[in-house]
Amino acid sequence: MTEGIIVFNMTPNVLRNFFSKSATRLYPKETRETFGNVRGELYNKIEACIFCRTCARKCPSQCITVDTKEATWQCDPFVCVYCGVCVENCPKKCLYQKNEYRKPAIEKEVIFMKGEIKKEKTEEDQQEK
Amino acid sequence: MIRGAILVTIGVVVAPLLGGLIAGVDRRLTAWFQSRYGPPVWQPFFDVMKLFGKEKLVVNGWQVFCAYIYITAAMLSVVLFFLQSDLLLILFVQAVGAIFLVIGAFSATSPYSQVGANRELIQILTYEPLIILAFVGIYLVTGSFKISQVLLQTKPLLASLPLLYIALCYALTIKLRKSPFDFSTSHHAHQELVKGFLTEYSGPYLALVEIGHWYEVVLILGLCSLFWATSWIGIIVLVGLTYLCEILIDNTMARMTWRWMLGYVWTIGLAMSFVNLIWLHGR
Amino acid sequence: MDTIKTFIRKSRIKSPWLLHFDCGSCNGCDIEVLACLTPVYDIERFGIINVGNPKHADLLLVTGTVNHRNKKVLGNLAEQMPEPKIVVALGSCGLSGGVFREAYNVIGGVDKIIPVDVYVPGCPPKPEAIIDGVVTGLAKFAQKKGDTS
Amino acid sequence: MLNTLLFVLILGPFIAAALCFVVRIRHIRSFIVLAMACLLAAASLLLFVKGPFSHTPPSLLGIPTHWWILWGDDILLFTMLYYGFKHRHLLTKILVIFQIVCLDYFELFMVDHSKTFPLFVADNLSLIMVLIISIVGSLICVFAIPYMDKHEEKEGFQKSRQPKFFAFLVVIMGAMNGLVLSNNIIFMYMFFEVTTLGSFMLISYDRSEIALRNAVRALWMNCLAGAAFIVAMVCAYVTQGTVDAQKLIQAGHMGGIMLTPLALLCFAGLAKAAQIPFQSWLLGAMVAPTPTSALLHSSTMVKAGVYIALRFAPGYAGTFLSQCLAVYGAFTFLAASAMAVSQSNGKKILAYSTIGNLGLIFACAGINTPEAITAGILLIIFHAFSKALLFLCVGDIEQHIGSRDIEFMRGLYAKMPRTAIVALLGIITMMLPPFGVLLSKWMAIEAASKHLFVMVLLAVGSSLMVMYWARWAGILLSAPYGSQVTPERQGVLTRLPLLVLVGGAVVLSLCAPLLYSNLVAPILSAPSFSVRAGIFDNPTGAFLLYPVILVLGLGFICALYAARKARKARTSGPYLSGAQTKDPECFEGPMRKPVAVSSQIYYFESIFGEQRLTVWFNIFGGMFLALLIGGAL
Amino acid sequence: MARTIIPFGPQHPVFPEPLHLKLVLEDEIVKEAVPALGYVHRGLEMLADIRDYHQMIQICERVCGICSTIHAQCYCQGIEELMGIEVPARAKFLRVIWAEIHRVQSHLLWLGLFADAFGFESLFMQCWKIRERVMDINEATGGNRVNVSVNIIGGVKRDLAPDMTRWILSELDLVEQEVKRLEKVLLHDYTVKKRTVGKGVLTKDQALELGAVGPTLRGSGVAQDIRQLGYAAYGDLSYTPVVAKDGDAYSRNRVRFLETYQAIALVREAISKLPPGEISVKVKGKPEGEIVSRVEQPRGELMYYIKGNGKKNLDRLRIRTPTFANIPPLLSMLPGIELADVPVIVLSIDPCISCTER
Amino acid sequence: MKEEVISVTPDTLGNKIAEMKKNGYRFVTMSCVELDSDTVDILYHFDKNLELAHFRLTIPKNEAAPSISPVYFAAFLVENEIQDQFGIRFDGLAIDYNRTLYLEEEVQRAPYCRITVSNVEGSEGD
Repeated sequence: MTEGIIVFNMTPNVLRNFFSKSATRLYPKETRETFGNVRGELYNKIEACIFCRTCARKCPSQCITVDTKEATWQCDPFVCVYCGVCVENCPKKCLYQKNEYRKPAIEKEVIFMKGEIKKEKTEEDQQEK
Repeated sequence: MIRGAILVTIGVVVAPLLGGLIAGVDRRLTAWFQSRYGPPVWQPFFDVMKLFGKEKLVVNGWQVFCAYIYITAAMLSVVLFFLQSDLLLILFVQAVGAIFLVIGAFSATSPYSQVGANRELIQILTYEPLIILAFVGIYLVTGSFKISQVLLQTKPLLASLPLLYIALCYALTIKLRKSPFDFSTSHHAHQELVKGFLTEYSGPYLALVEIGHWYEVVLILGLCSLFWATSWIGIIVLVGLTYLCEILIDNTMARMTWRWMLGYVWTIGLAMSFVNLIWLHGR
Repeated sequence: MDTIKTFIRKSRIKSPWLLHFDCGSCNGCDIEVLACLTPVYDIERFGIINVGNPKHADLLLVTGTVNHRNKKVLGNLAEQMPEPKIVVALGSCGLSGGVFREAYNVIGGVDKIIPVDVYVPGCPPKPEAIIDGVVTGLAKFAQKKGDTS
Repeated sequence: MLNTLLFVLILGPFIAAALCFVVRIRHIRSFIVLAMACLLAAASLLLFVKGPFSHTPPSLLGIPTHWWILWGDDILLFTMLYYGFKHRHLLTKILVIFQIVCLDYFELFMVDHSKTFPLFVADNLSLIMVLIISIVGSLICVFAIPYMDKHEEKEGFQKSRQPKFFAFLVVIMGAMNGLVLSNNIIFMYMFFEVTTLGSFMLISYDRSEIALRNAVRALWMNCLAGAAFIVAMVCAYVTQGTVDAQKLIQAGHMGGIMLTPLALLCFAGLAKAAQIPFQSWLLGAMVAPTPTSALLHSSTMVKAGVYIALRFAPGYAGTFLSQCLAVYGAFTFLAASAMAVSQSNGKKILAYSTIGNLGLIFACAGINTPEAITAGILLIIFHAFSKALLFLCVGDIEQHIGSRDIEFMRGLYAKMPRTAIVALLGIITMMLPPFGVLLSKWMAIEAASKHLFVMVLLAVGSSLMVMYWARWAGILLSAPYGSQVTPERQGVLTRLPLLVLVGGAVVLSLCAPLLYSNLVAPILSAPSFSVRAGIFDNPTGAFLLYPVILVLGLGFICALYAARKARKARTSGPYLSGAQTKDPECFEGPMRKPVAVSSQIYYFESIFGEQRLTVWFNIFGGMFLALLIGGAL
Repeated sequence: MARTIIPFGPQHPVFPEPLHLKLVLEDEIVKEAVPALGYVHRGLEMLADIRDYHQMIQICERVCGICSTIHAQCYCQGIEELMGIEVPARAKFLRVIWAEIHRVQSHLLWLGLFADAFGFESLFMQCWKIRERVMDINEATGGNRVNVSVNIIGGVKRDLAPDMTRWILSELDLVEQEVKRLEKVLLHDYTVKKRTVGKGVLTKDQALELGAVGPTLRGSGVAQDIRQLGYAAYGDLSYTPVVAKDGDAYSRNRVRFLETYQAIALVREAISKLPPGEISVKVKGKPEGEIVSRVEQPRGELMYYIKGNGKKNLDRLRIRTPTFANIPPLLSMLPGIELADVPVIVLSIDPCISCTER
Repeated sequence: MKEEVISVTPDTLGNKIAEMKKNGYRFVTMSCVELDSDTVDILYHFDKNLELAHFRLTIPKNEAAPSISPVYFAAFLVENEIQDQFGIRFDGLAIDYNRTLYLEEEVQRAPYCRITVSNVEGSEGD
């Protein structure tokens, strides 16, 4: 009963907070090392890519477009959910995720990569894009 | 005359600056109590300046009118305070502002604003008798409602009005819109009423209301300071400690409901005031 | 007059008030937005307050996919925000519909309904990324024209 | 000159009434009422200019005045008895018969009519009362002219009852003038009874069942007051051997024995002024057309009650009676304010507010210091103007929107901008500085600060009062988003009284220092305030009237300018959690249906519910009354 | 008499999610409350038509961002049962560890939001401060703070190394220590009790009749918890449901608070009993037949109905989330309470609207 | 399914449900599955002490199913959901959202009935 009418039960907690350093990480000034296996931004080591389309097929959000003929690998980072399924299933292990997140953007953007494995293609029309 | 002019200037110019600073310090301290880093102490000034730069957006033109009257009344009450005028008069002038704020909130049809206005009225209803009785206590000690008389006292009022001071602190909590009594609006709007009666004020008009609130904070802390007006140290210690307590209370209590407030503050607050007054009366 | 205008402009960067609207997200992003307000990230350092009321807000933080029902709400909220304002879309869903963009009740990203100023990718973006996004937006915010008279 | 003025002020209305009753042509009746109103106002001003006097008029038509009075009284009482029988109301019959017996015995066998003393004595209090009655009352009569036409049209009466209505409307004014000017308390009694009968006739005007019931209630309660008055007269005559009011007041100082008649007179006043256990008659009077309520509430009838209390206040200064009256008045103030909070009926709010303010005046009379008396007198003046204004506004509003419920006055500004603003001003003058009602309340509170109980009651009561006024004011301005303000058309006879009253309420507040130093201060035993540069100052406190007016006035102008400028600002619908539909007053609810938002103000039925509180307050009020009378005996 | 009608939501600062309630009030007492849903409805069950049953794991994780791993777990268990896959023991224990870590995280989140609902801001901050440690565990073990994404059909993706488990235990010790400090506040503070005791009472009979689940049901005195079925490794762990009997907001608060301790204890036990071995098995074939899979989410019983027809796309995937079951009880609690208690009561069922509407 | 699924018809459903309620079963949920172009299965799931019980009701799409929400109020939400998603009507719903629980006018076409509405599938997504 006596416990029931006690107010200010929070006081020890707030006083502890008051007299100790704040828990705040002053982010832009003070950054923390990310944990080792964080699933961050997705990249493709395009020179190793064989354009097998496994990643495109396995991707749950269908953000990867691979053109086997043109040897292009394209990923919409704004659709990607950073689940890592493509990385796990990549037969060549040429896909990898950085530990960092992609930076915010003001415009929509697309990761477009052009590789050159077997077939040589004219590059002009791709450059224009 | 010159002294009067200086006091008026202090009231008009310094009071809001002080009020803004108090608000900033309040936010910083609250952050520390919550283990946060907190905004810079001059954050409130940035907020208000930014609001002045925003687009004017109104729901009902009367809101604008009411915001201006609010700030005028708040300013006038502070000026009257610095001119060491009559306490009751100050309260009534302050009430003009409070009432017009409510009227402004009523003038917009948003249910949040309306409910907030109703609640604000309940809060006014709750704190007004307490403040009036505190003034009566001051009168019984000093024989006058004038602040100038209070300042002539040689003994701190707190010694003879301890319970009334506590009752006044209830009013202070309500007026500062601090937990557990922040029903009608709150600075951190995670509550059932969004921003309560301030929901429909925006941009420059919200800035006016904010500045008016600073005036009111200064006024009510000034009223607290009267209880130890014999020395500057007394004033600083008393007001500082009171404000610190308010922040602490804000951080260690859940928001209650207004029904609870009405019952609790009226019974406990009025009983304490009454006991103190009877004691004074019997002396 | 000019100094006041400059000061107002400066104040804008220092005090962006935030309105968060969950526009059909899975809660992941919302919780991260809330986490930003809490001690470890504490975006109140930047003067950001979660005001929860479009009329007070400068910064609309939208998470989640837009669907046929909440698109109206999103439009309403954006309309009720006084200028200048910025819209930040959070998370894959907010940017494009993400993993759900092919579901039948999903229209797509936030930019299909209202113009978006900053896109913050991630599923969900970490609080640090949200802070980055807001900071990116602020630069844009200061330059926007408002009523500085 | 004085004779003419007194004739015009007291008997003029009776003659006008007779004309109204006889001449059945609408336009002529209107003209008579208008002319009478002008005449009364002019006469009252002239009388005012003449200043205080004491005067005995020559006998009328050669018959001694006391015979006129006796006949008048008997006619009055028998009329009341007739109505008592007609409505089969036992209590009324008993009270009236008691009065007839007492009065006739008293007048015929006890009073020595040969003693001469001034029959009419006017000090500043009386003059103020005459002014209020004649000016505010006349304005109400003028307002009634177009109002009653519309009213009868709406009610669909077969035959116009306006002749009788206007007759009694003006009669009450004459009676009130007589009451406040009389020095002979038998005169006072007669005029007192005329107001009783007049109010009965006015309340029963609609002749609906409820109107009759309420009218009868008003009748018996006021008869009770009359009976108390008679007993008081008899007692006073037995102890002092005179019916000279001035003498009685002076006699009060002599001690205990004089207290009984004074207590009974106060009782009569309390019942007349509808203080707590008697409040039901005034609330019931709300069924009558608005001019009736306006007249009864602002300048006449209930003011007779407080006038008596204030008039005899010096007589009981410093006694237990006085203390008791102070607490009782403060209690009524609190109780009426509390009950007003639970009301949504505009007229009822006004009624409770009247009861509360009268309670405050009684409290002032009870406190009985110069400050308190000042407060009481000023309150009578300011209250009369503001309250009459508000009643007329409610009447006008009711005729336009078909309801007197304040919930239906939402968005009134859009429908009737002019009336809405006038009503708003009326409300503000009732509760906020720098206006007169608040000035007098400030004085009352400062005067009461030594009386602990009174103080606590006043403190709580005044904040309750702020509550019910403020929300009403807010509601008047709340308009649906985007609604266009339609200009309002108003007849000149409607607009004129409203404008004069609102002007009066505002300008008189500005003139408060003048009113005080020229009118109130001379009657006081000691000056209560020193007035300099519009600052009321005494050792207890200071009210910086002109500085406050100046600053708030400037703020008001700025605010108006800003609001005007803000018309160009972008408008946006109210915040509805983002769910608003194309119509910004609706939100999209469940099942995709648009739901119109609505809001209701809080009436706290569970805390301040009228039913609940009335019982308790009546018990307390009864106890106070018993204490008041019992203590005095 | 006109009543106050308030649109409570879809955008409202007290709800992080768009729930809409049409509230009809009289003197701030709720007379009528009608919910409107559909602001978060995406139709993701339908995505089973265009995504194969492996990809659906990622989608199920994104049904809800607070208990994502448990959704995936439920889905995977369903498919595994349908295809007759026996999951390695270590994987089962790992699933329990992640599920319970998620429960700690979710309950701390909820305790914070609940505190926020009755305006206790510093308590909200405190809960979320503690929660950040749990989020760190998520990020360190799964690579993402929210979508840990460890479950796959046939086991789990990631293993926990011994030094990682040690670190988890030490972090959880800190968490438990901090949570203990809040016990006095959340369970015994006068103001908190005043705002929660007796608010939104749901009796035992009502709770069962209206189909309440999880802490809402256990707060009404019914000791029912899907973990009692012993799915994953729960059969090997000591576990009894936490029950409180009053059925009010306070009881639900109490259940969740004590479950936080329990979840930490379960993680400790699971780590101590963690068997060695494989963490996943290879999956062959396509799901065929229908199955109901149930697990205990932080919010209560989660039910997946899966129907496969031997193709890589499922025939039907239906998700019944705990909040979906808790909404009818919520509606029975709302009338008659004060407006100020609406957030408290709505949050007391721990609503997850994105779960509900999918 | 591990547990037996008892088939019911619209006529026997009412009795069965009432019996379940009498026996103290908790209503878990209903699942609706499209069988072919004309019929759907509605599965009713109940639970008592963690034991599941299921009923299967097979009805044509154009026929209204009897609502069990008068017996189990908790069912109103899921029945409304099925109305939205499959276009099956329920008779006697406790709170009938009339196919507006989730959907707006834009998607008023029983999205889960893929076989009958396959011709408009093209408009899905973006």
